[in-house]
Amino acid sequence: MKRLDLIFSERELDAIIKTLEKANVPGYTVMKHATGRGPERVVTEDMEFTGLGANAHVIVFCEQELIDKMRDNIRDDLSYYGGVAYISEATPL
Amino acid sequence: MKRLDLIFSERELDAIIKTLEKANVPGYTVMKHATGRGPERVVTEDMEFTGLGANAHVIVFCEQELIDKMRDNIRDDLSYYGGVAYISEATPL
Amino acid sequence: MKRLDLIFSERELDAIIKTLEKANVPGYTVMKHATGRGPERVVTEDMEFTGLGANAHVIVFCEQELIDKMRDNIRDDLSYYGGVAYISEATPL
Amino acid sequence: MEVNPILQNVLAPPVLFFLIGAVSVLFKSDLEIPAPLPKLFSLYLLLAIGFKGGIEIQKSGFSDQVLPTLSAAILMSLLIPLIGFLILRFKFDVFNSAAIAAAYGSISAVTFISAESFLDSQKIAFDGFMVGALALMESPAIIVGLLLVKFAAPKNRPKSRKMHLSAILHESLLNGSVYLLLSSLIVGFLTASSNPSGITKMEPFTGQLFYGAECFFLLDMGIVAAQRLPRLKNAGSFLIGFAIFMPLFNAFIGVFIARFLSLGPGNALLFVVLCASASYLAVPAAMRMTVPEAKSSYYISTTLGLTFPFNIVLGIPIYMSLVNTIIPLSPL
Amino acid sequence: MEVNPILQNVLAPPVLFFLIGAVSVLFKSDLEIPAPLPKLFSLYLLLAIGFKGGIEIQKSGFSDQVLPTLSAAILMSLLIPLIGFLILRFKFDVFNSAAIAAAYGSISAVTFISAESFLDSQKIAFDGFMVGALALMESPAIIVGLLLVKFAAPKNRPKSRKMHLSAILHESLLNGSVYLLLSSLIVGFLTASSNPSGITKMEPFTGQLFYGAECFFLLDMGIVAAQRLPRLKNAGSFLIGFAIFMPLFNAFIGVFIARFLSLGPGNALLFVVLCASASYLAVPAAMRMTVPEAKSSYYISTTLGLTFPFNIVLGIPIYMSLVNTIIPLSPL
Amino acid sequence: MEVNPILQNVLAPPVLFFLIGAVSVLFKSDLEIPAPLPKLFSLYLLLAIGFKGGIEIQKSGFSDQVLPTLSAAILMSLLIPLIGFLILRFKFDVFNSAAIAAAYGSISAVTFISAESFLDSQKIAFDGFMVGALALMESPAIIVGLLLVKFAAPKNRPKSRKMHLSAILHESLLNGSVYLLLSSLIVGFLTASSNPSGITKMEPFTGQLFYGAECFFLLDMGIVAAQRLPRLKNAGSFLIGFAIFMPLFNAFIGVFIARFLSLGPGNALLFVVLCASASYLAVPAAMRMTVPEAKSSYYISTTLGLTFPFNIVLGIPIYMSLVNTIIPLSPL
Ligand SMILES: Nc1ncnc2c1ncn2[C@@H]1O[C@H](COP(=O)(O)O)[C@@H](O)[C@H]1O
Ligand SMILES: Nc1ncnc2c1ncn2[C@@H]1O[C@H](COP(=O)(O)O)[C@@H](O)[C@H]1O
Ligand SMILES: Nc1ncnc2c1ncn2[C@@H]1O[C@H](COP(=O)(O)O)[C@@H](O)[C@H]1O
Ligand code: NA
Ligand code: NA
Ligand code: NA
Repeated sequence: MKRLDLIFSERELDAIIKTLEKANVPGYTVMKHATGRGPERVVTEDMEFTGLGANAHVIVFCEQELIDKMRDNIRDDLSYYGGVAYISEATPL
Repeated sequence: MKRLDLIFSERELDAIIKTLEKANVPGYTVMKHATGRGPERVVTEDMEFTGLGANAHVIVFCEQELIDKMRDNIRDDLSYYGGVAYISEATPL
Repeated sequence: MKRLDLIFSERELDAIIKTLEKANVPGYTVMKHATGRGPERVVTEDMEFTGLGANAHVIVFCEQELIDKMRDNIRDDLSYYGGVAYISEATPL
Repeated sequence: MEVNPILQNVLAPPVLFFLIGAVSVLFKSDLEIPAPLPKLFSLYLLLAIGFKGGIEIQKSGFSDQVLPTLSAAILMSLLIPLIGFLILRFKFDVFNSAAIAAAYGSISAVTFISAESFLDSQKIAFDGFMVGALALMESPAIIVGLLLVKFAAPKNRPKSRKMHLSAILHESLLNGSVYLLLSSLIVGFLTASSNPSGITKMEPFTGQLFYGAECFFLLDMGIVAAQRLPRLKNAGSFLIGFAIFMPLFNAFIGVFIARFLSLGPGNALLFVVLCASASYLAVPAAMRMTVPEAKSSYYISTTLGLTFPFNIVLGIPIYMSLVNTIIPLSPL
Repeated sequence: MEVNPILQNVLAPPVLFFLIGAVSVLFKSDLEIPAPLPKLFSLYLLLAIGFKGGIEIQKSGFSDQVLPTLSAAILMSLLIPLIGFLILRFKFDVFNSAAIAAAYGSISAVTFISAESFLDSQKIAFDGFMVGALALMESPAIIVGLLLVKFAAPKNRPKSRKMHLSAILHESLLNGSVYLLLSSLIVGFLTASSNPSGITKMEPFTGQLFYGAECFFLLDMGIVAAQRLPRLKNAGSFLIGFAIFMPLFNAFIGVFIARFLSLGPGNALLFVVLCASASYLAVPAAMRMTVPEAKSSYYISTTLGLTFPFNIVLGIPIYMSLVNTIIPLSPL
Repeated sequence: MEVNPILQNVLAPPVLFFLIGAVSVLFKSDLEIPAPLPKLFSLYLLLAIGFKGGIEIQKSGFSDQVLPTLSAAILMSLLIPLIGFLILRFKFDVFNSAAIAAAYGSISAVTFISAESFLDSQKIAFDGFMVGALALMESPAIIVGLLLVKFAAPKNRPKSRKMHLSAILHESLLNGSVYLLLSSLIVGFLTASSNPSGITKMEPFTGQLFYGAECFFLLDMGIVAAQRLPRLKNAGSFLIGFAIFMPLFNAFIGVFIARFLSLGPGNALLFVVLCASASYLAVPAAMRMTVPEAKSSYYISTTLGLTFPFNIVLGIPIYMSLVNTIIPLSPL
């Protein structure tokens, strides 16, 4: 099993979830209110009241093949608005 | 060292922490307000005001043997209410 | 690529971010409001109103060499106030 | 039934804000009231309802009507889950039937408030002790629901899930929202009886602010309800029908009991609304903990996505017409 | 221009709390208003402004001045982004220029409120329908900004980013803060026309509480603005100059239009403030979604870090002097 | 000492809500006020106390009693930590002793508010300038605590932890809650002196709402205190004894100073309560940053889990009796 970590602006959450659902992932977890900084040195804060909002951190545990299936779509989503995606190994308990 | 990721309904948090404490883990971290969807396609939201609440994401860094010790209890906890548990490798800095 | 997980008191966030920036990490993500317990068995809660506050969970995806560069500074930061740091493998999507 | 009262109901700020919230979802606006702000308003409303109710009960004392009304309220909250369970069993297993039925036996405090606002705007009097009925109707339905599970569940239910009476009582009486309402009621009662100046000092918070906070909360409820509604599709038409039929059915029984109790039109409407409303706070929270076999999307989507909006927008004026029609009839 | 009105403005609670917030950042105090509490106050303020504005518009009806003023308001919110765009293009690409220009064409509701508070403290009358101008000036600038991107963007913009008119309208009219303000205005209007008792019941929430909530929100705005200010350094002196020059320039045009419309000094100040203020809610949110090429730090740091504090602290009394100087001149 | 005032104190809404919160933990109810809502109320209370205090001080001016009282307040906040430190050193190391002692030298604003509410309900007058004493007593104890660490800490303390005077002043004066209280006091003062209409406009927010918000916050404090109480077991009976003995001891010194200053019963009670109360906001936050060697569970569990509830429920009426007994005695 793999673990996929996606971090991107909260406002793109719907698009990413649509991508995940289309690939039929077994599940996913969303943590909102993440803040941070990316390679373009833009600091994202939790300024929800401005409508800008913070980042979302999405974790997906799934098989490699699913990740291969989603790769292009996720890269597309992230290339549009920015964000990062990393894969690591994970074993079910 | 191992890293154990547990994701489950916030309302089960006390039971899980009891399991962790019983196994004498060196520590744990809890992140509340996680939302998500599991294999049964039930979407968990952060509807705290209804008392349903969201998911908790618990991270434990510990030795493999501790995980082996807790495995059955955690599986029990999660089988009752649902949730996921994954193990990965981690090295202390 | 590596993934570095740092968990420590929110009040030390500025110091840790300074350390990260000095090492020129490509980016980082901060999740606040984490709670937990460490080896000294002190339970950290989200008692923001007391000014004590909760923990922050910082994730950094970066190269091993950067981690080597930051190691001493991060250990210093964490030895002062407590907290944990773990490294694991991660592959960009 | 005239259309006027429905329009009048819809044109009051609380209902308008509810509709605004619902429409924002329809139009895909990104209007959002992020957690835990809705919790602030729900805690506030429970505290304020309880506090003001306690004062009213202390003031009015236990008149002739109080005891029979409260008894009838408890009776209804025991009866409705049983009826609901029988109906739901045609389609659902024991777990889902019990959980949904319990929700309909219990009450929605915000629906109750909305009915009070409606009566206010119609200048129809009602008594403060009806808040006592509200408080007393929350828990019994949970107990019935859990007992139904305890006795009707398949024998192979895992041992860990066998419920003890103590757990049932705990879930029904110490659930956060039940506890806050009940204990605020006691605080109100004690304040009124031994510290009347405390009432004046609380008034701006629990009294004057109430209507606005209700509007704000209903704005969020509109968003939440409209997000929930589409999920009902998966639940099937039986459950959709149930979510409309059951409140009407309960209202119908309720109005005859109200007549039997000789309640005035204001109290009668509140009694009917208590019967017709369904819980989306206490019951779901309790069921999530004790009956994980039941699908939370069923009991939440019906109560929050359909029954609640129905009651708020159409139900209350319909029940008022019902009350105005049935109550004045020659005595039973 | 006397210094008195500036000092008077600065010594009012809202501005003092704003300064307290800013100074706390300067002194590295750990004073913080954690998310989502600022959102609570921003939602509340929009709801209350809209609601009260709707009531006022219903009460005052559509007098002679209303239509010309509202038309002029819309005109300004179409014109300012175009002017701003031309200026900004000297230094920035199409994306950044359009996004920043749109922010200056739109408005800041809190600046508007502060101007109302200033008028109150100076006992200068103004009309409720000016809230209509506020509501109407939010969206057009977004539309202009997005059209500028649509037509002026380099031809090699990726296909996925080609904007459709429907998306443009969606972002400009259904953005959370625009939607809440507009719909609360409608609720206020409907309440005033068909349910006047609702006004009295809302008054403690939307009326009495307003000033204090404004102070609390400005405390946070002070913190946020002061955190943003240093980032302007990276933006360069051109943008810093723009963030001060543009509101003054817009105010100058605005005051002549106000004179042409024969607005009284109160309405004139509000009109000028609408022209001079820049959006840090609706526009950034819309631009973040539709023009990701623009640096959010540019349009947020200028509006929030510089233009907003400038308007709150110095701008409003300066514009008042401008109004007092220009308006009474012999007719154009 | 009669039992009446204790009962009367307990039967006031703020104390009742505190008890409700505590009992909910005892009964394992899942009632919860999720973060950051408690922060909203604590920020609000500090802002409102400060603002109203500033107005009162401006109104009353600096009468004969003001300066001696404020000086005595500062003196006590310097003295108490020293006494506390000496006592605590019997059992604890320098770090823990200094941190706990500093907490008892500083004050708890909510205890102060509760004493004011108690005086109100007893119709005993007190002066607005006592808020000045509250504000002035927050910081000195932090300074004393940190100086104790600086000079008494083992010589092998790592270099990085050597404290500079500037850091000590920063932590004591710019801590979020200290800063907000002090600066709101200044805002209140300035508003009263140069913009009196601002007072009226703030009144619904900072005045009318206050009592209810206090109740809501105390509900949460009850929950938090009751969650903390069991952890005291690990701290040992010495610390448990200290958490009750120290406020009584401080109250005793305080009442004699109040008598020496010829304070009226209202001001005397407030003075005594300031001496007897312990900080769970500013001091813990400062100690956490600067003395990480001290166990936060010690200084938080004692102040929040024991001393705070003791003062709120029993302490205030006990101190009132003390004041009523000692103050009227023949002059010293
Ligand atoms: N190297 C990284 N490690 C951890 N988080 C990152 C990294 N790079 C970017 N992020 C996160 O992704 C968000 C969006 O990144 P970007 O679009 O590059 O600004 C940032 O705000 C961070 O929260
Ligand atoms: N494959 C997965 N990857 C990430 N999170 C998951 C996954 N499956 C379940 N979860 C999380 O676990 C929670 C409970 O899952 P369940 O009990 O299966 O509904 C979900 O709401 C998700 O937050
Ligand atoms: N073994 C662990 N696994 C996960 N989180 C930990 C672990 N140890 C410590 N932590 C986290 O680090 C925080 C600070 O730890 P400490 O300074 O040891 O009290 C704790 O509150 C936990 O959130
Ligand atoms: Na019911
Ligand atoms: Na403008
Ligand atoms: Na003290």
